[in-house]
Amino acid sequence: MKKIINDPANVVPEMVKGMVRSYPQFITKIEDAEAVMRADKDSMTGKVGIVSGGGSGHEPTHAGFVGNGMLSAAVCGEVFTSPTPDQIYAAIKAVDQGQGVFLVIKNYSGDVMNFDMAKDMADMDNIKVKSIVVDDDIAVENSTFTQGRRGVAGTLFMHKILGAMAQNGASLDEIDAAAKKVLPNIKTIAVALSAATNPETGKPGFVLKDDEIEYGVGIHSEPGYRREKIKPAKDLVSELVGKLNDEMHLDHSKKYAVLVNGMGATPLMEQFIFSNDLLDKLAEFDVKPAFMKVGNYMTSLDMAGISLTIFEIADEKWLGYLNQPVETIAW
Amino acid sequence: MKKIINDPANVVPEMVKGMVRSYPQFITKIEDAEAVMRADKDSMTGKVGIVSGGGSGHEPTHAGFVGNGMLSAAVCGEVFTSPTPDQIYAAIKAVDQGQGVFLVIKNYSGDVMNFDMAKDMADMDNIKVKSIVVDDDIAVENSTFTQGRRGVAGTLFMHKILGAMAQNGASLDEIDAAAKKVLPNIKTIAVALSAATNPETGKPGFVLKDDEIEYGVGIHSEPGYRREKIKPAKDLVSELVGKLNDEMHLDHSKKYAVLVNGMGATPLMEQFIFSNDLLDKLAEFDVKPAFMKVGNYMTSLDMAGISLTIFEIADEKWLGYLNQPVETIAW
Amino acid sequence: MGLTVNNLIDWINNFSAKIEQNKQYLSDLDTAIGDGDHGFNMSRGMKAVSQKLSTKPETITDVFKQIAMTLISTVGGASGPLYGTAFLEMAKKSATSDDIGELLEAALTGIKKRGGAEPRDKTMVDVWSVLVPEVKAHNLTREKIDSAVAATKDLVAKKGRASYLGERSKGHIDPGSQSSGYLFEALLETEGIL
Amino acid sequence: MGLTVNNLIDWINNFSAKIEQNKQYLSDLDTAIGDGDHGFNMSRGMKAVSQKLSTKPETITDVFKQIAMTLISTVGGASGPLYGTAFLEMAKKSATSDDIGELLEAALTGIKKRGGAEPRDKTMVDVWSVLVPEVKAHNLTREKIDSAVAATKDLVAKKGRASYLGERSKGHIDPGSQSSGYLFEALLETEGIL
Ligand SMILES: Nc1ncnc2c1ncn2[C@@H]1O[C@H](COP(=O)(O)OP(=O)(O)O)[C@@H](O)[C@H]1O
Ligand SMILES: Nc1ncnc2c1ncn2[C@@H]1O[C@H](COP(=O)(O)OP(=O)(O)O)[C@@H](O)[C@H]1O
Ligand SMILES: [Mg+2]
Ligand SMILES: [Mg+2]
Ligand SMILES: [Mg+2]
Ligand SMILES: [Mg+2]
Repeated sequence: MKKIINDPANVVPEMVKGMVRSYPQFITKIEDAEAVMRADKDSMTGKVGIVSGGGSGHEPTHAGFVGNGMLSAAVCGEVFTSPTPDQIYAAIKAVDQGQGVFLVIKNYSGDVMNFDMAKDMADMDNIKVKSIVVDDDIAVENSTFTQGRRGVAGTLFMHKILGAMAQNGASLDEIDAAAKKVLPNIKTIAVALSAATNPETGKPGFVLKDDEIEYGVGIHSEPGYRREKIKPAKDLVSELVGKLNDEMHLDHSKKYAVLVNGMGATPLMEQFIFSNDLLDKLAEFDVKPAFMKVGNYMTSLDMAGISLTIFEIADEKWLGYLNQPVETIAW
Repeated sequence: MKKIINDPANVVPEMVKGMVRSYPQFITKIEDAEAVMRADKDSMTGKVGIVSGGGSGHEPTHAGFVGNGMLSAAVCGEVFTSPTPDQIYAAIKAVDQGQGVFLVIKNYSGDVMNFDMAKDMADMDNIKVKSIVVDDDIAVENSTFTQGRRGVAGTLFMHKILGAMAQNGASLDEIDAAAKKVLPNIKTIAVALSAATNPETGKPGFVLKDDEIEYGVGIHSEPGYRREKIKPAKDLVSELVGKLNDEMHLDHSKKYAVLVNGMGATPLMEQFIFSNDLLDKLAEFDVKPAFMKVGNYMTSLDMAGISLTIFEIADEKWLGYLNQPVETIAW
Repeated sequence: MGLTVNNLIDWINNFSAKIEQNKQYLSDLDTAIGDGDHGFNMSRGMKAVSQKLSTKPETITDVFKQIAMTLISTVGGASGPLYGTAFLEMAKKSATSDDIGELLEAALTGIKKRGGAEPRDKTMVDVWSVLVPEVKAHNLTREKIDSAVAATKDLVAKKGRASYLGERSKGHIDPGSQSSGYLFEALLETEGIL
Repeated sequence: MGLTVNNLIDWINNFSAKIEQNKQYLSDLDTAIGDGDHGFNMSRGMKAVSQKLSTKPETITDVFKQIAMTLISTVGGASGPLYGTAFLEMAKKSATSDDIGELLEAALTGIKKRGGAEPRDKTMVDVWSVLVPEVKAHNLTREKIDSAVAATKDLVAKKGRASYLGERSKGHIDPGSQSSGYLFEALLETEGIL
């Protein structure tokens, strides 16, 4: 493992310090917590707070999306480990303006439980808290008897829409209702060329041969649904769009937002080649995205690969929220 | 070599198509050339054009910085190979508004010669063209008898400043004078953990052992000045800042802009840990950057490593230009 | 016989030592069907707990509370809130009872409520739900602990990170069940509680 | 004896064949002291040239112009403008001369002007500046070509990408000199020009 770090045990606090010191115009550290909030506190006055977070290693998510028009605060757990309730609670408390706080949680046992406990703590303090659990990763079978699906890159769209609404003065209940409406419209699926190496364990999550890829991996190097020989970009696009279409039935009369997300070590060149093939494939369905982003947004340390998110814009207002300007490090 | 591509011979045209199709609000393809220009042509009316370019593989540079307030056009050569004069000329011609065009060239034999030939072609067409050759990489000895220093990540600051000036209506001569004044104030130095693999050759430019790093590498995997065992981030910062300080003599009474640039495969987490140590090190010189950016701006495909650029803001107006809003894919 | 501040602290320090000793093994189990951090998570938490308990609290309730708060605020992940909740429930129950069986039963109820897992979901609930009745019946043995942990091997995970693997989670011991096994082993080895 | 459209095209097609055959070798030379693309760059360009020349131009000048424009617009990098300029200068000169020595001399002047390199800078200029006088003196031989190319090995590069290596550029043949060697070899092998 070759990494530009000091002590593996300190990567998160050092990274958080590096972020707030490099971008003091956008974010500031929350005292006694590995968490950041907007530097421009006035932008939050009288508004509902939007708080997100989870394990670290997905940069620029989450701290890179804190700023005017998007998140109010982000909590940074240990690498690939959900943050503890006291940290989440500190973020809730720091941004609450009396209008309540909305939590965006990704569907992992740890995140769900830790955010729930933080909510209990906020309740005791009479801070109104509501939340949504994002579960956009269609690689996993859906079932009410199991943990269900993971929350991955599609969370970016949830952050953007709720952040814009909060900025525009929406109430906690309005945000809660919108989140519930947005959720089933976001679907994501990924393909990996290599796994991430966690600085603490020093080992990759799985090992692929020099000519192997794996479909359906998660953002913590959870294994996927199929391993096979590397294929041309076109064929990867076919596989991923096929899976998404099975779920959401692409329809030319509907509007879609698309996120082509690099997992960390995959060059933009490859992401744009993938995007070119993707737009060809979508054209076969007579679909042209109304909104599109390509780049490293929800990474998995040094994993190589791409995830593809398609978000059906079921409400015309959402497109406006996606396009609303923000002041963040990374949007 | 495992890459998300189709045919190695087509990576550049497919990438360019992917970029303009993904971000039609910012850029559009120049006909019959692997080059892009601003989608919002009105934003260029009556303004000097700023054209940059070079080999591909450095994304988001150059096309990611085309847009209102920054570049007018960017020419995309084959991977790590400078573009041909006809392509550069096509870009010059596409953006000229009668006010002349300014070329930003990075100091490589190929770039200098191809851009020169394009300039000759424009001359014949009575388009006024001036240019600057950026040579910010201090890893290479400076000498008037040799090719001199390479142009690397610091070029980003040149793009931004000239782009802002052009947008504000500066003349070709004013831009030329500013470019000459900016140039000696930009210095860059890099450290690599691994080299890039060119899709066409399928081989990495050099091979480092599992515990080795190399200081002073270029953005096409040109070898650097010293190879040694991996060190903590703090020590890498010391080496790079030491080299830069030898060149530019950091001075607390001066203002600086800083770019911590990921080479492609290095996670943001590591870049921010590096930034944290960097800010500590600069504090030893009583220096606090007046402007800072951290992220993948001038990459080298899948190379792992970081380059550090320090830019002395010798003219107060430059800080304003750096902060002036732009509409691009990647600034 | 009975729970005291002293033997409670002994139990927990013994648990902490077992975690430290098996940190890598727990993470290896987690690499197979999770994200490879369970050993590191538990080690970070239990080191902090032992550190905290070096200043001895006054009452059994205070000890449980101290453990709970420390685990909740240092472990993170899935195991943090689960172990944290377990000790928090024991703290609450200890106000009215000092029977270890009753305390552990309250802990199990808390774990099930917090995580929503039931027996045979291949989580720590499997080990707890088999062993708590044994404690209550004064029948806890090393064999029973080992077999409760081993029994998680053939299950298909329904909760936690391993559930994403579906059928492929079979054939691996659940890491949280293994660490829970160490908790019961440590209890068995501590004089005077059972 | 003398340059004709036919033997000029033969020469260039022979050069093209040599480039194709040694594409990997040229790129390997470039990997050692450059960026590993010289063989690919030249191959891309010369393939396009041969393709273009399959429709035979009318005059020698037209052939040279065709080659120049094709190389300039397909090769890129450093070698594109240099070879392009060489053939462009030969095109210009061919209006007033059909002496191959004079044409090559004009090409060399163009290369030096375009790239600013002088002999002993470890560039293609080294091979051209040794071999052009030999052509003029009707003394070009295979041995002289080989030794001109080999002589670049011990030089320290002052121009081009290899110059960034300083002293470490020693011990490697300059790739552009090697490809230029093939151009002169092809000339030597073509009946009727020299
Ligand atoms: N919902 C749940 N209910 C009970 N136990 C659970 C649940 N989810 C996970 N676990 C337990 O937690 C263990 C994993 O803990 P750990 O690796 O520390 O957290 P994470 O899965 O967040 O990385 C699993 O082995 C399992 O025993
Ligand atoms: N300034 C120059 N003058 C003459 N020849 C040069 C100059 N710069 C480079 N060359 C030649 O070009 C060759 C490299 O060409 P190539 O690899 O195709 O381009 P690049 O260096 O841009 O990758 C060198 O081996 C050298 O012979
Ligand atoms: Mg974890
Ligand atoms: Mg090249
Ligand atoms: Mg785990
Ligand atoms: Mg080359």
